[in-house]
Amino acid sequence: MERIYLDYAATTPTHPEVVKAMQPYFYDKFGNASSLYSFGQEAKAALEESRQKVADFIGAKPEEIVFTSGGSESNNTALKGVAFALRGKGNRIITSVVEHHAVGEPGKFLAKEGFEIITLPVDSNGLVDPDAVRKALNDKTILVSIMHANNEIGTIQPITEMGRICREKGVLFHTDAVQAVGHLPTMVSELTVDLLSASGHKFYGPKGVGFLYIRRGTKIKPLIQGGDQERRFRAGTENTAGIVGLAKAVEIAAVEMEEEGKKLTQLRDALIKGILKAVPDSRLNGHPAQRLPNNVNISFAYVEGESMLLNLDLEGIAVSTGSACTSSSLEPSSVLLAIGLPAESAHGSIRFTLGKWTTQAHVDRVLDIFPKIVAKLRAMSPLYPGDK
Amino acid sequence: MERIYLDYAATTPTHPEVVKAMQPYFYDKFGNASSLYSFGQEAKAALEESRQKVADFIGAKPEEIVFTSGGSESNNTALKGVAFALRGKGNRIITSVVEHHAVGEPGKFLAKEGFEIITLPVDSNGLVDPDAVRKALNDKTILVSIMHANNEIGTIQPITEMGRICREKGVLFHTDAVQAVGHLPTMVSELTVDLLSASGHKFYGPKGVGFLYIRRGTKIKPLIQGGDQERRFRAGTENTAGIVGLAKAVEIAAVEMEEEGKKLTQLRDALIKGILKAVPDSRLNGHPAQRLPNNVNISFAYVEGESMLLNLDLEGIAVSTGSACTSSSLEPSSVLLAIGLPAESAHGSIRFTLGKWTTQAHVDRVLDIFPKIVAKLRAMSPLYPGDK
Amino acid sequence: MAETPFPYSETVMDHFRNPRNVGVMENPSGVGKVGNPICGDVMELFIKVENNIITDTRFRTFGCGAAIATSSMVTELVKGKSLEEALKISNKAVAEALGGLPPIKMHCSVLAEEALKAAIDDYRKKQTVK
Amino acid sequence: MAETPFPYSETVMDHFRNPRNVGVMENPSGVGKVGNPICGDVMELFIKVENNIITDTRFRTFGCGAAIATSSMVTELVKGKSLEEALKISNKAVAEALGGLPPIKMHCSVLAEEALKAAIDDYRKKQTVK
Ligand SMILES: Cc1ncc(COP(=O)(O)O)c(C=O)c1O
Ligand SMILES: Cc1ncc(COP(=O)(O)O)c(C=O)c1O
Repeated sequence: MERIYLDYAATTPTHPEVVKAMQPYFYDKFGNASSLYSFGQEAKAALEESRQKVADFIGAKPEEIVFTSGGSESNNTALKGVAFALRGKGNRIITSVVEHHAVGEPGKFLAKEGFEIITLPVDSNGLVDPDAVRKALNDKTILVSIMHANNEIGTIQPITEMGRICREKGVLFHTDAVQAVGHLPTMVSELTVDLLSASGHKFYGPKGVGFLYIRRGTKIKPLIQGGDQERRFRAGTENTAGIVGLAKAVEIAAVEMEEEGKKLTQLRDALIKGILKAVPDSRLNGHPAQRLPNNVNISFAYVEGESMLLNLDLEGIAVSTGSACTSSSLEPSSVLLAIGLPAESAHGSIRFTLGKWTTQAHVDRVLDIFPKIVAKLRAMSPLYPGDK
Repeated sequence: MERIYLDYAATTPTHPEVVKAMQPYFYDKFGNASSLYSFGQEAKAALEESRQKVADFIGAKPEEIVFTSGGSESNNTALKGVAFALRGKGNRIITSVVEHHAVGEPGKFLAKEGFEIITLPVDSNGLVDPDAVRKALNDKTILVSIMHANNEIGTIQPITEMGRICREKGVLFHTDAVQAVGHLPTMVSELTVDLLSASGHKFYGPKGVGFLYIRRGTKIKPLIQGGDQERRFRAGTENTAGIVGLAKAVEIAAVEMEEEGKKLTQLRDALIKGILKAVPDSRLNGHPAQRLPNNVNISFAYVEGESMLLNLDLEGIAVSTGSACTSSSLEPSSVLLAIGLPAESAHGSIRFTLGKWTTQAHVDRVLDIFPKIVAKLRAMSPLYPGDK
Repeated sequence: MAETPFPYSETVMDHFRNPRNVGVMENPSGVGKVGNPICGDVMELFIKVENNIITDTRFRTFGCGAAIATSSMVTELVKGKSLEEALKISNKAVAEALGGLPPIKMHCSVLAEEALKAAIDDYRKKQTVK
Repeated sequence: MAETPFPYSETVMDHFRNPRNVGVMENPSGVGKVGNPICGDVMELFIKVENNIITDTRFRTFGCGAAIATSSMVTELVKGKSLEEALKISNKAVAEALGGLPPIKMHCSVLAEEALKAAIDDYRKKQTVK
């Protein structure tokens, strides 16, 4: 049985070319990039070349790129870093109800440390209203953090609009672009952001490496303090192999992203249309158009997500769900609740996320198998009113 | 010209077996370890197997091991994590003047946040006096953090003795064991520590991955907050390949560490004896016996470190120095100053650190070349009084 | 493909794939319905009782893999048992019969126990009413 | 081995490897000694002046690669120059002649400039005393 992976938003395979690019930096060119002798300088050269590639990709200067261990670290650095650096200036931080936990949890921590966290709502498509951002700004506001594209429902926020409002008011603006970088254009000047988080493994780079764009002049307290690496924004011996891999992923994205986006949009729409047609009582979650090219998130009445996921897995198809049953919190997805879904529908949601190696055949197979799975589960559901 | 790497304390090459062990987790078994379907579960299995190996190696339980991005993150998590978790209980943190910056800098940050940081001195061998720890403890003390082995001068601290004092008084004890793990026995029950930091690339594992041992029941605020990974002690998609590599490094260390230590001690002593004999006005820094098996740190009067390092590099030999000239701070090594070295001697120090692939031939070559380099530089030094 | 795709035992997976006694029972002696769609699981258990013995069972479940497997298992476990014996079946017994459950799924076995108790309760209430 | 082992230009490395005019001068016209061993660099510059022209130079330096290279370069640059011309040689000119220096090493070129000035000063003082 061919396994079909449709959870690219959770993580992507590391591109074989990325893996290849990393290899010399394990044993041959293994030096510490902070060392002055030749072993160190060849690592340093690779590091700075990688920084240049990443900077070019998002229209930044190399010195504005700080390599991190991934999206969560980037987000934590942005939030806590600005909070502790600007504590004297103000204490209000504005964010949204659909942020990833790696923004939400630092927010909770900061709330305990005396910061005021304003969590903006979203509409039924998952959009934050730029006007709500404007209204929430006051002279105590030190940071606005709104994600670029949502990891669950794929909704793309009007970042540029919000960025301009913040820039105008002189308030720092961070965007968690972990789901966007490598998939959508993310030029920082266009987005008008001061801070931008990304994670390698979400776009065919290695896990355990990401970056944070920090606009020149932005005040930030480093999260990981110690040595002089990364212009003192992030201590720790540089993960040269990982960083070279990340840069390779960026290089590949620069070439393939646009075409891939078109292909995935087609496959995505075929999958959405096919499922909504074949499965009654199903509804698409997230914005119908302003959504990631690879994201399909659908709720199915009367059935629970994990049981669908599990049946798909038995057929070799990997997906994800917003059901409580797959999280340790036993709460269904807060994003789905935030767009107004009743809890039982949130429990009955499935996210298919497509990627570089997804084909029409994969979509066809899902369309063949999945309706049967739902039908089987509905037949044993006490909530199901029967075929109408 | 054969390159001779004698800076294993800065970073080690990733062991070829480690590199090999990592490969399947890039493209084939790339799943997100938090995912429930088979792609995720095979990553999860690798992760938990790795955790078990690491736990076994230091005599801990698997649930006491938290994987991080390296030594700096581990140290920051330990210090800030305990500080923010126990802020209600007290505000004194005791550490030493020879700690790595990845302890010292978080200490400075915490001092600004209202914590009282006590920095204990060391003797001329670099040892912290356990009695000084005892005396510094008061009822406001929430944490003691003393490094296991020093990265510059190799001095090994009496961790067990200090650990027992802290345990007796009910104060948490952290040790930065980044230079010790994989090189010295580091059983946590013997050391009597509550927290222990390690970094993969210091013992032939990959860069960008490390761990923090957190003794069961220890209260700590995570540094990187977000998802439910690592039992909520550390958010972020797990770097499966890196973690598997780290575990492989631990496995190799378990087998080879003891023999390697013996071999390195011999080579180390041959190098120390040879240099002290061949180069007048040179002195060994650090403890003569209680030192890392691979560490040689010697000061040479009348000459500056970088110029020695550079001359060695021209001969293909990689070493490190405590001279200001190689750091961006323009201060010489604070560790060398702490053991009472005058600044000019600190500037004239060279650290040779040996490792798995160091041979007697390497030592011989250094002993052949290095005295000539010192002589050449002394001949052009205005400080040099001439041959006596 | 990995041997065990899910953090579930083989027995759980077997009952999930091929749940026993699924469906609605015509004229049941007792019905128990527990859980809440808001929490993500609802179980409906039907029993047929003859001479104080549970002779037949059916269930319908809205819920995760563990919820379906525990429902299936409990319907198997009680068949042929007296009501008193059936009431002694604890959630742990259900979980054990399934070869164990992940900790965060133990509540599913509790639900199965509760569904059974509710069904027996329902049967007894109907008896007293008569 | 990497092409450029150090973050130094080829010219810096050349002057570091083969420093020009190293040593002590017998009966110098002027000597300048600047820097501090505590800070990690000391330069001693000797000049021979004839008819207001620097005809010969020597130096000794305790310091890093850049310190040695800048000393060497400055001794080359001033040879054959009048004192007035020599005084116009700025630290930037020394750094430029070396093909540039890393930012944290620019202070070494400052030291070289200062050593030269001190040597010329010393020469001039000796002249007035005479
Ligand atoms: C003693 C000590 N602690 C902490 C660190 C930091 O480790 P890393 O660079 O892996 O973050 C190092 C090495 O740089 C070290 O030698
Ligand atoms: C939107 C978003 N932000 C942050 C993260 C965290 O990234 P990482 O797991 O690489 O730390 C993720 C993915 O998990 C994400 O989807």
